[in-house]
Amino acid sequence: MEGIFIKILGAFLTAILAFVVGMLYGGLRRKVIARAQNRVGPPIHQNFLDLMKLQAKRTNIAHGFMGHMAPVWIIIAAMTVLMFIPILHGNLWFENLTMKGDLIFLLYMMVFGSLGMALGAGQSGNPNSAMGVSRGLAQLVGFEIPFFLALIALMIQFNTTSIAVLMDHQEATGRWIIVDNPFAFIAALLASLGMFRYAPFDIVGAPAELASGPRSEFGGKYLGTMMTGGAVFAFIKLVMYVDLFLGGAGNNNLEGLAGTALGLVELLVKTFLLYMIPVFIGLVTPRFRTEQAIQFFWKWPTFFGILAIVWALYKNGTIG
Amino acid sequence: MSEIKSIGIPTPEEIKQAQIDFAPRCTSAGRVNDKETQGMVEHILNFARKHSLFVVAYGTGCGAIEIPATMTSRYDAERFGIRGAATPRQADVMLITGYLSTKTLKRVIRVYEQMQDPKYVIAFGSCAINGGMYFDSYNTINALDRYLPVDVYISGCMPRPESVIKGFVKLQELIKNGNAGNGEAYRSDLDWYRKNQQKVIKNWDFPDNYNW
Amino acid sequence: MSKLKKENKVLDKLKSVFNLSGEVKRKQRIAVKSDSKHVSSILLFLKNQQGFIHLNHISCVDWIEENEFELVYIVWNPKTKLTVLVHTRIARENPVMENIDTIWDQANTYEREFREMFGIEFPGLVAPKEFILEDWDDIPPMRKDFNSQAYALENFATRPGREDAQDVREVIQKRSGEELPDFAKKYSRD
Amino acid sequence: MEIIAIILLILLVGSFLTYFVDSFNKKWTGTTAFLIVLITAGIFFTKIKSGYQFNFQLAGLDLQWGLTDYSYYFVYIILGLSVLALLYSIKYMEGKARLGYFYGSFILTVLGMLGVVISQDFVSLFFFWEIMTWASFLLVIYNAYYKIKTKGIKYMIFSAVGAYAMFTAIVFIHVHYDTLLISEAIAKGAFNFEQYIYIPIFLLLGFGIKAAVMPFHVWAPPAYAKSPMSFTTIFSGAMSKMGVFGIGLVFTSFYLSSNPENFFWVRTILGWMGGITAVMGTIYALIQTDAKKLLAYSSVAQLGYIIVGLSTGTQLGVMAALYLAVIHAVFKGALFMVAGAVEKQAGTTDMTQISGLIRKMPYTFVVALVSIIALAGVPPLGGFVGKWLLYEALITESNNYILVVVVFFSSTAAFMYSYRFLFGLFLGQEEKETEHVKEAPATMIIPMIILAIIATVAGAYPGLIFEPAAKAMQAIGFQDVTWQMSSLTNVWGDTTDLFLIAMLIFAVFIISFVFLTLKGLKKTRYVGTKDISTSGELPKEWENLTFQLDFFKPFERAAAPLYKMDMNKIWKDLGKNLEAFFGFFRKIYTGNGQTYALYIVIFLVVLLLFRDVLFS
Repeated sequence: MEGIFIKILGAFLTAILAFVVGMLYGGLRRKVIARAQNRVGPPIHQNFLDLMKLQAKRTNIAHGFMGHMAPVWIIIAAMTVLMFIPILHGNLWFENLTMKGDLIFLLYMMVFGSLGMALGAGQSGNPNSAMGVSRGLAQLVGFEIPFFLALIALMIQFNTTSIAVLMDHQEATGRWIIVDNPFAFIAALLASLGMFRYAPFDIVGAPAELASGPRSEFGGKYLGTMMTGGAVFAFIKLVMYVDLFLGGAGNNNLEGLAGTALGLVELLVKTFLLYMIPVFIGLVTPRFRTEQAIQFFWKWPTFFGILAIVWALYKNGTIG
Repeated sequence: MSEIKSIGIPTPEEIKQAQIDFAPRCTSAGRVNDKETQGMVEHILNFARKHSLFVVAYGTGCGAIEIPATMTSRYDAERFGIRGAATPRQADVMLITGYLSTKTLKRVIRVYEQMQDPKYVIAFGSCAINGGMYFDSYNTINALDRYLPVDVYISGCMPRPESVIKGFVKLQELIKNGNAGNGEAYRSDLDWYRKNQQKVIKNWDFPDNYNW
Repeated sequence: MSKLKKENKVLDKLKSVFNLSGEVKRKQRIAVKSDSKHVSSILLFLKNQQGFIHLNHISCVDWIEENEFELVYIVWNPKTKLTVLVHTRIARENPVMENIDTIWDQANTYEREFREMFGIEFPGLVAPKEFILEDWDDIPPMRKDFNSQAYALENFATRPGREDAQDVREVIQKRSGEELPDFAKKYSRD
Repeated sequence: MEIIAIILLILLVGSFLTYFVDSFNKKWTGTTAFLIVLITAGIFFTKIKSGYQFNFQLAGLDLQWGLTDYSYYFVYIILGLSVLALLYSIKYMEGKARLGYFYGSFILTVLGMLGVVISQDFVSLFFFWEIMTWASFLLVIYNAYYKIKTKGIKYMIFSAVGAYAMFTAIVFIHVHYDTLLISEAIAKGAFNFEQYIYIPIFLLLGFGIKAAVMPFHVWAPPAYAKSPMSFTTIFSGAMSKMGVFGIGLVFTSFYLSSNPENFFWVRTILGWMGGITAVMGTIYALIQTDAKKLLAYSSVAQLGYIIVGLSTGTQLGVMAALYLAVIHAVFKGALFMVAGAVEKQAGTTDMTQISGLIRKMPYTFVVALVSIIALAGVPPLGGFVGKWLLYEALITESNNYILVVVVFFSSTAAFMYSYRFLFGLFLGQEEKETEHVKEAPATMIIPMIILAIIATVAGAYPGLIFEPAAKAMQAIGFQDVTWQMSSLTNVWGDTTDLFLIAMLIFAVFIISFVFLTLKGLKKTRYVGTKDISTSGELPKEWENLTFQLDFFKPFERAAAPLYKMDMNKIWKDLGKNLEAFFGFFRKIYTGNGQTYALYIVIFLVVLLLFRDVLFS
């Protein structure tokens, strides 16, 4: 009974943490971009204000049932994936359902939200939305390939498909996977650029040409809920990468609250540094067309992905 | 050939009639959160609204060129939480950046009605205030607030980015006091607005039910 | 006049074929005046025989005193760099002019504009009725007998505070002390 | 009389009975057919258990009919789907011509499929296989009754080639092993690739053509799209599984040996053929504008997954194949029914013609949504389980890392056509042309909903399908097949708890849905699809706001090299070349007696010259 209580409370804590950190990172990104452009920029908590304002809109519009449901899919996907990703390694509160789902499941669950939102956007009847969805899905096929290659490389190198076991391995050996298989990290990192949909891969919701694409008919509470889901998703992706390649967080010997706090700080530092990579790349790059984006993903990231598999097989002793 | 009408300086009667026509339509009585009545929650929400203004810039006239300057590095409107929105559904503030031809007015009305409450309108320049140099043009409306409730006017021809930001700050002040956002007033006074709009837009083909 | 040899040659050629008056305005510029009936023939002749393959512009002027519209077709020969202006006048009442968008496609745009702004009909012009204006139900606004200010005052109520809005002509007159010309007086507010 | 013979007799008599009922009263044809198959299914599932056998002699041949767990597994698909499809047909086929012809052939097809799975000897297998093929051919040309030459020709040619291949194999088995019983042939190692390699190759060819494996898939998309939708449900859902059934049988001796080195090259080639089938089917599905064609190409792709699963030969892989066989029958059956319902109600399934049916056909849309999520393999519905098993089999057990990427590419690209199907028919602008459309009748909705419920339940409790599948696997040579009710485990011990996932998704769904609905409930308005932000412009009646044509043009441009390979063209070229080739041989027969005399002389000379080589 107590275990269930801790689980539920832990789930809430995780959700709140993901929400707050995700929103703050979003604000931070805006701030960083502003500073890079020699501006003052909005305050870091700007995204909270935006969200509050959107939720406080007095009237709302929905184009039917799927339109109404669109943010629900995103929240479902975000919360489900969050529950299956280890936030802190071996921490009672932030463990959630880590051992109950593996990487293949996470891979599929992560597209759940996009697909649901695509359906909602489709019902609005706005041609811009449909166009954005068409581009988004095409781009998805682009970046999923190198990402999947990187994941396979990890799976066959460490003989597991579970993200928690990968973390255990990193703690046991004291070596991050980025050292063990650097090519997988490169492939996954390049894929993550597409996943974050920042420039140069932001054609899906390009405001100037598609009127923000799939989101163009959503306002008020719908847009606000989508923003929440998006923020949680940003956090999820970062934590996933940290868990997979950067050793995860919370591998300290401290007991109790101090250990958790130290782990969280470690997590924040790692995710922040990782987050800055797509942000800075987005800062200095223009925009790819969809086919260019796909072809990019099928070129270098896929090459690195295959290299990662070869490396994994070599390390594994299967070849060489 | 139609008769050439003689027109001169308006008579005092005409001015009186015009003053009746231009009586402020959107008073604080129509608003939902006045400063006196607003509670704690509404106060906090107003704080959020004030600092998060998503702008749909309806780039009419010459003011459209001031918007990029306002938004980008030099004047950086984003530090006030002002940010461009791609569609009216996501937007809070509509900017009318200059003269409005009757053809554009129709679209502007539609955009305004597609925005979600609370929604604000900022009008730029003398053209939007009283017609400006287009006061005698056959296709440019003279006073925007006969057709849409306007929250803030920014005078000038055109207002420079500093003035634009001043206008935004004024709007923030109004929002904080609960004096901005006339969507409800527009709805309650719809007959009067519709009458004026239909006088200008001859071929009225909007849907019967009010879409907002 | 040896300098304007090219120009005169074209003008002579035109005069020999058509019944028109014209002159060489200056270097590379020839102006001819013709009856409205012959304009399309002249243009076709210029295009096919003389190499004036480009239609620069068509303009329309409302000569209200003479109760006529003047249309000017400006065509250009890219080889000889000559420009020919074909002037023609049509009656102001029920103005009809021949459609030339079969000769140059871009004439279509100008003709739509004239139809809308001056009320000149071009039989056989295939284009949507509305071009720049929307739902216009008054007399065409570019005609000089259309009083824009009166229309504006009637349709778009003037905000109080614009009482000082003055006629530019009167202000100029007052400042300079010059007498207004007759044609301007006709449209003066008094 | 044996019960199995009675069942087949009921179907045979029922087939003719339906045909005659149609001549008396057209209204009762569909119902009669439905009742006949329902009764058959009832008798079958109550009276016949797995392990049943019936031996008899006919014309001096030892024939054996019976059911192993493996064939029983396929009976579930055949009879279950047939009953639902016939219930659906009653209203779907209403008002169409030649109903007796349709239902008669339909029941005959069911008879053929049932016969194929109960046959335990090659003679009856071939016999029933032909009944199934020809009866289904009659249905393929149903819509093109007067244009048989052009429409059904591809299906006929490929089926004939498959049948010849199979017949050759059967003859060789009889020659080399002196048996006609399948179990004996397996026991004697007739399907082994070591000895007489052409026997299994010919058999695989025969079965592979029915399963629409890569180079032989060209018949499938037009045949699926052209036949009436209620039959395509069976055609794609059950009949293509007969090919899978056969391939499983051929591989049985490999499964029995449980040595991964066995048949390595054959399996690799077959696996790659399956993988390429999946990719080609998928990328051609996503450029279709007709929903039926889209589903047809998608069927080809899905069968590719099943072939990949079978060819791995590992426990998870074969489990994936068997699971996918059922779940594909379920969701693709439902989707073809959806397409049929749309075709019946709106008159067409061309996605450039219709859109925005969601408000008019809500139940159909829900079924389509559930089935599409299952097809895309997104949790928590049944399709995900199949995908999971397949990937884990390829990664953890068969170590085929490149093939898994190919399969993954195909299944990611499947998101695109899944979305396209839903968007094209149900979402998007509500145009005036579709205003008259109404929801389909209840007897069409009910079978769809049943299938959708199966797809949903299979997501949380895949064990319901694993149980018979595990038994079936044991029947074809696997030992100790493990499975759990609602969780998946691979050989490395990593689990995915599906029940937990389903519950979590359900809980989050309820919470967020209630929050989103209740918040500002009164101030939330539902508007039509014309009320969209089009830069302030009021959309006119005649304005086209539907984005349907060239939907995935960017992807097409990016993947242009893939589209250059067109199997249809290759076959056509082959046909032309063959014609030219045989044309050359025809020239030998000049009709001149002297030429023939010369030939004889040349022949004799050759014999003389090479006699040492030839007769030594």
